[in-house]
Amino acid sequence: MPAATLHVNGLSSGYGRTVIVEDVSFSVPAGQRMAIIGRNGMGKTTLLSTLMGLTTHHAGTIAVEGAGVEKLSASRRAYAGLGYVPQTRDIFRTLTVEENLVSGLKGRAKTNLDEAYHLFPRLRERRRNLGWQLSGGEQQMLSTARALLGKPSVLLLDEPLEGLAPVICQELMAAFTELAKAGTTTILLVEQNLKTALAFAEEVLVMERGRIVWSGQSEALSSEPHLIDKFMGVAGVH
Amino acid sequence: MDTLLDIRNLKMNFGGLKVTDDVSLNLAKGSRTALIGPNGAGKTTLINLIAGAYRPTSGSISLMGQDVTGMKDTDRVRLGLIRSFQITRLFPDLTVIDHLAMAILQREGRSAGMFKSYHRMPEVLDEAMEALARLRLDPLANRVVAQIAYGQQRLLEIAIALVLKPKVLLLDEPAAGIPSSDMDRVVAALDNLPAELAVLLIDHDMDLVRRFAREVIVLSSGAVIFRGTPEQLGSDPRVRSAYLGEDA
Amino acid sequence: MVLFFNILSDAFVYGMVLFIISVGLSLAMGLMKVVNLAHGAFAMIGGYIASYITQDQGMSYTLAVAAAVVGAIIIAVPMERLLYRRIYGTSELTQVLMTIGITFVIIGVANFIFGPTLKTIPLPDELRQRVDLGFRTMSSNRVFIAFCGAAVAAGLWYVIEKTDFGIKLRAAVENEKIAGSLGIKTSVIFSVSFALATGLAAFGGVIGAELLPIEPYYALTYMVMLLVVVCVGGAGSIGGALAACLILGTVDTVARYLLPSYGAFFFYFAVIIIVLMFPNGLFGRKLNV
Amino acid sequence: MTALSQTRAIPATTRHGLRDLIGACAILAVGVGCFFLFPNNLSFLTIILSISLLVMSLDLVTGVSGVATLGHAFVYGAGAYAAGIASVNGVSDPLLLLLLGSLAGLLAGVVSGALILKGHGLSQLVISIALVQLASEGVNKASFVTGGSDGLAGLTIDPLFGIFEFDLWGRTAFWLALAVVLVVAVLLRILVRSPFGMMCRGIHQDRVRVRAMGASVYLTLLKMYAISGFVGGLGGALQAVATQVVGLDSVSFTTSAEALVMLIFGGTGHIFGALAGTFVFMWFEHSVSAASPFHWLILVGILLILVVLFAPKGIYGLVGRLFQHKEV
Amino acid sequence: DTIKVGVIGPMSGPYSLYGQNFQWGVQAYAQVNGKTADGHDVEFVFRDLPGVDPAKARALAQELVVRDGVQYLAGAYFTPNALAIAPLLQQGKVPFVVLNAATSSIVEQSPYILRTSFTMWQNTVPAAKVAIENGSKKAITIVSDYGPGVDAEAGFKKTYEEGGGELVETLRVPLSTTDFNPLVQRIKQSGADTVFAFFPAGAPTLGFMKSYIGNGLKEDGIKLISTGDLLTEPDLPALGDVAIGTQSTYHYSASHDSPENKAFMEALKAVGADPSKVTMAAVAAFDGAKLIYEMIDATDGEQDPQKAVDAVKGMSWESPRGPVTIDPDTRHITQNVYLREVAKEGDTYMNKEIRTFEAQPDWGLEGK
Ligand SMILES: Nc1ncnc2c1ncn2[C@@H]1O[C@H](COP(=O)(O)OP(=O)(O)OP(=O)(O)O)[C@@H](O)[C@H]1O
Ligand SMILES: Nc1ncnc2c1ncn2[C@@H]1O[C@H](COP(=O)(O)OP(=O)(O)OP(=O)(O)O)[C@@H](O)[C@H]1O
Ligand SMILES: [Mg+2]
Ligand SMILES: [Mg+2]
Repeated sequence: MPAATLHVNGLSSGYGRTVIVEDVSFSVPAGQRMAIIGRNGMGKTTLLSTLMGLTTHHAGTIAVEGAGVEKLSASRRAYAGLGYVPQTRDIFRTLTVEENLVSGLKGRAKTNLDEAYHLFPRLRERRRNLGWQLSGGEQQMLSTARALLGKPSVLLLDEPLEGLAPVICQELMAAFTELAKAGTTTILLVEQNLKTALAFAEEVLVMERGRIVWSGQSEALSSEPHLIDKFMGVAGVH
Repeated sequence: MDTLLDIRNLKMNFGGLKVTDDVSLNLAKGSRTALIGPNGAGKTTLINLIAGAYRPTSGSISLMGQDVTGMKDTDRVRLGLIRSFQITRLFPDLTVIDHLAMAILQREGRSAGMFKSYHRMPEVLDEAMEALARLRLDPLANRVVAQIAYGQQRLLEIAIALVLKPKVLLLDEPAAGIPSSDMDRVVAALDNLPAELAVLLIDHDMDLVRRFAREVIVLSSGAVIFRGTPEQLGSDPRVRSAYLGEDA
Repeated sequence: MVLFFNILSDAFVYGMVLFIISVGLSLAMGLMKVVNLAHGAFAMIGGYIASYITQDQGMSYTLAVAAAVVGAIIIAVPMERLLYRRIYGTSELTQVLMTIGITFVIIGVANFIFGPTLKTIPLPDELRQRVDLGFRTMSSNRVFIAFCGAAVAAGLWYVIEKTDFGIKLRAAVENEKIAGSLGIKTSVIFSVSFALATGLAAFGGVIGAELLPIEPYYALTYMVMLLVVVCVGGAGSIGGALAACLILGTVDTVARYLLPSYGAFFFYFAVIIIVLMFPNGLFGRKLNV
Repeated sequence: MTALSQTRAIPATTRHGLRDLIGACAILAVGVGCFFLFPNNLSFLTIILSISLLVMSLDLVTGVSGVATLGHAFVYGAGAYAAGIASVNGVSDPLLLLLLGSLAGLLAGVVSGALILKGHGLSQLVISIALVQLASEGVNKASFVTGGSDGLAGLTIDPLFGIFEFDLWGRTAFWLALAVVLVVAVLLRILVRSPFGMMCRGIHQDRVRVRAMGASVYLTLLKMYAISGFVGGLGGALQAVATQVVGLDSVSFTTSAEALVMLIFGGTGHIFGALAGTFVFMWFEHSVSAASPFHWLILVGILLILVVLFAPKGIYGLVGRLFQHKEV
Repeated sequence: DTIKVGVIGPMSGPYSLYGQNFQWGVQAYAQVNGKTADGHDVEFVFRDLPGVDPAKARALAQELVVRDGVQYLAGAYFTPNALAIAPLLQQGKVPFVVLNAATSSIVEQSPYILRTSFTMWQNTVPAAKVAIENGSKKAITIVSDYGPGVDAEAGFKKTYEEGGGELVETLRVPLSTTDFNPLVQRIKQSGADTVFAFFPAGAPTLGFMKSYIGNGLKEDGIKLISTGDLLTEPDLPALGDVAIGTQSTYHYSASHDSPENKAFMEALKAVGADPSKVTMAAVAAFDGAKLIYEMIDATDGEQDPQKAVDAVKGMSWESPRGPVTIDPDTRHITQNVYLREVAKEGDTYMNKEIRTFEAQPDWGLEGK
């Protein structure tokens, strides 16, 4: 499946009756890289997991390549092309590394596991270990690798760099950029490190209290320190 | 006694994997040391060994001159050896302030009290609120932890460690998941630590490491491959290739 | 010596019966993370169906076994959809409450339909022969039971450990949402595994009816036994369940031979000692740090 | 800073205090109400009250501290038999018997806790089952002191304070039981909120975190087990005093399992839930089994299923939810 | 006026068959003799007590006496429940007719207790006599490890040893036992020529019979003698042909050949009883109801327990089980005990009476 477009319109969602994400609309063209930034607790994670179908959907539409998915179950959305790397990693703790990877294959042959091992050689070394035995960074790699094995056409990444060594971060961001440029996936990235986020993304959404308060080109944001100051509460990017 | 924590020739393996390979290090009073290294290098394991969650296969650990190699983890905590967790470990159904009150009461040896709730102990409440305020978590004081965002949980994890009044503090990636915008809270909290405290900090955020540490130790495949000041770090080729990458 | 083998072979068969009935529960508890106290009730349903088919309808034993398994599954699947689905991933305590409730209802209904007396399932002639084992003769039924136990163990081990189905099941149980986000159809997986566990229970209920007779309170009478065996073996581990059944079956049998009136003491002492030595079960899946 | 903590914390305290007060009043009101509405069911009500002590005691270890147990009748039986045996051997003061029973329960709590806490998760469950089975076999065997399977019947109990007789109408037993339950419930509420109780709740949720704060999980829980044993033993002794019989069923797996069912039914971790669960469940069982002696089991089963479907946090959770709606 | 009678028995649970039998027996009596005794309406109030639960037994009895105002109590399937009720009778001024609980000592607990069922001793002593007469020299007993089992063991031991036999071993097994193979192995090893067995009706009896047959004890010449509890009529179909020829001693068989029993069976059918599920509990309830009617008659509906009990002491009549008498000293029923053999007639299995031990008292109290 090649990269797909993502259209979100009037989306509201939350946990049970509590509404967290309110009236969010945006769209990402196929193969685009978009970053979502915002302070702690502003609803970034909630937005991504709503797209994946893991929270309570209150209103609005989500369309992948034009097809509405907001009524579908998470597994149907996965087959519609969405892939998700959760912030808390959520690898299967009681499964081995290899079993974790197999669980993400979406029916593809097991020979494809090599893709994952190629990206993260560390995982190959640890493939017989149980999930809970992995180091923090290894768990993060596993979570990303597992999502990539499903060949998503829209990839939702929630702070995929947390806990990774700088050298791996660079490699991984390069790999993501590559995937998008090759037209394989559209990427939506939540990232805490502004520098990284702005360097990676073409477009940026800023979230505050569940709403999108700014959106535009990432250059526009980098070149306007007062905007960053306003939304993120720090002066400038160095 | 200037050396608070002294580790000699520590070794440990999981099955065939050497996770800790003859590591020696010491932390003196007031030291600010960063422990960095590639993923899976054995940093968290080292903290687990120091804190007493795992037993080393050989080597010794002493705390303030006392050999603690075989000592129970809880006793080490009582001696003032406190750690935080890389992957947060909190009580999902308790409130934010409950966590701090519990830590304070435990520190003071009052956690066995069976009658008076901490809500009726103004000194405990004040200290807890103050600790929260330092990390700007005070608006969340009465929220249940399961309902606060992940980044906020990370801050709480730090707050608990601080309130236990450590003498030696082991922080495992305290700043992961905290946005650049909020990093100042963490940095401020770390800056405000009592000067005589010895801190060992693991983090992959090199900005934080450079701002915080006076000494850096790099671990790779369980062994120490570098020890020096943050300034020397970028010029070491091994560290560059194993950890930092080229544009660091 | 002959006596020794006599007792050992009795113990072995007894262990195998326990195994066939309890392995489904081990699956449910270890893999699906459901403390299904109603497991014995499904074994009982199987027994009643088989008894009805053979006693009241006069049909063959083979047919009865098949009908019992299919019948139990037909009853179980809607229950899974309507009731069990609501308790996946909730606390064990909630599961205990729900499954005890289900057990009560099944017992009440069975009592209502079949009355409170014992039911038997007449064996076909082939299973009533005596087989010469060299040191003793044994009824062919018992040999058959031992054989079934071995077959079930091997088949299940393959499905759970070697197929993708097993991986998906374990993934779905550990984190249903995330498994869903990876494209795993959790609801199908759950239904199939639940049907499998129930089918095994029914199968065990029928072929073990000689040792654990079918009566309405079957489900409660053997609940403790089933729980104990599963936990001692380590929930979710087929090897563990097999080992636990054989060990505890032997302890129970030998103790009952040597010191009949203190039999239960030995059994439960053995249980406590084994559990203290292997807190995760004999071959339990190690779950957490 | 002081002002800040006070504005936030004081409502919480008063809220708890208020809940305790409401709870205590509710217990008293229900108790007194039952006395006048069902003056002829007093002996049944007394059994409910004594079982509710068992269920509250179970709540301490299971609901609050997260120790799975299906053998808690061990402490209940210890209390009942201690009181029963003492009474057969000439002790006939009711309050003394209650004290003896409680102490026996405490001892049983420490013994079973010491073993059960060695396991975790399912293995705890199994140890607890094995223990209660062993105890029950033991009591059966020791028939020279325990009466074996026939139990101890016809215990003689002196009048309470030398004035109030334990008569056929069971008024004395009822008031005694109500008073005991009231006091215990309030004390346990306080206990659960105390630093010690909070530590136990913490252990329930993440014991690694608790250890990292420097607290010993085993010792803390053992202490809780002792308290729980005391309360459970008190329940057993109360039943012995009130009914003047002690039977093997008081140390059975069945009683343990029923207690657990009633606890979950009521809602775990809040003490009042345990009380409400015992009361509603036993009352329901009693009424339907009188109305339909042959098929009540089905109705009870359906009730349990409905609770899980519509009130997954038990009766107490359901009531709590209703209150919250009003507050909003 | 209406005189209420409280009946406590296992209406639900594993023993519900017997609670049902209580109900059938009582209703059959009312069917035959009308719903009034001496002009007083008699109303039976049933209460469910599924298992051994003395505290609840007491609470139920208390509630029946205090709230429902019953003048008579009846029932009690299990001994501990009966023992728990006994202390209430004096204060409540109610006679209590035990319809099953079979431990001898129950009647000693209160002067207001009468019993129309049986005791373990009563049925076991004839079994031991049969064994001796059949030429048994060495015997072994196997019983469930609870009150009645212990009684049965004692009764057999005493009579068998007095008769010159040698009791080589006594086995007591937990009530929960269902797999009897190791025990049967042990019986085989013991060198006994006869085994006496007692278990409460249900899973253990079936398990024991299967193992007894399956391990070839019968072929090895080890004879089985038991009380009728092992071979209650409702369980016979489950045992099937293997049980044919097995002997037991008991005070009642549904197939007892007498006009009284025929009438009794008819009355049972009329109240909707299933004839294949009739047991000794039904006849005990039938006779118990008779005693209660007599007592109401004697007291003219007044609550005078002493007068009521005195009125039926020594009473004799022809019960469906045969001639019976209420022993004036023990207030227990003296009755015939029959040696029976399992037989099949047409499709139905039955216990065929082949010998009668007449007017057996409760040997348990007799021996004291
Ligand atoms: N399970 C939950 N139930 C109720 N509220 C929740 C739950 N999880 C999160 N919240 C609330 O939803 C809001 C948004 O949380 P979310 O996790 O989406 O934030 P975020 O922007 O991803 O933050 P972070 O940067 O810390 O990851 C927060 O205020 C949080 O308290
Ligand atoms: N209990 C265990 N059993 C087996 N292997 C383990 C266990 N715990 C850790 N490991 C392995 O030991 C190695 C070191 O792990 P550790 O958690 O110490 O790494 P780390 O340096 O903290 O890495 P990260 O930066 O990713 O957190 C990893 O490869 C991990 O998979
Ligand atoms: Mg987030
Ligand atoms: Mg780490």
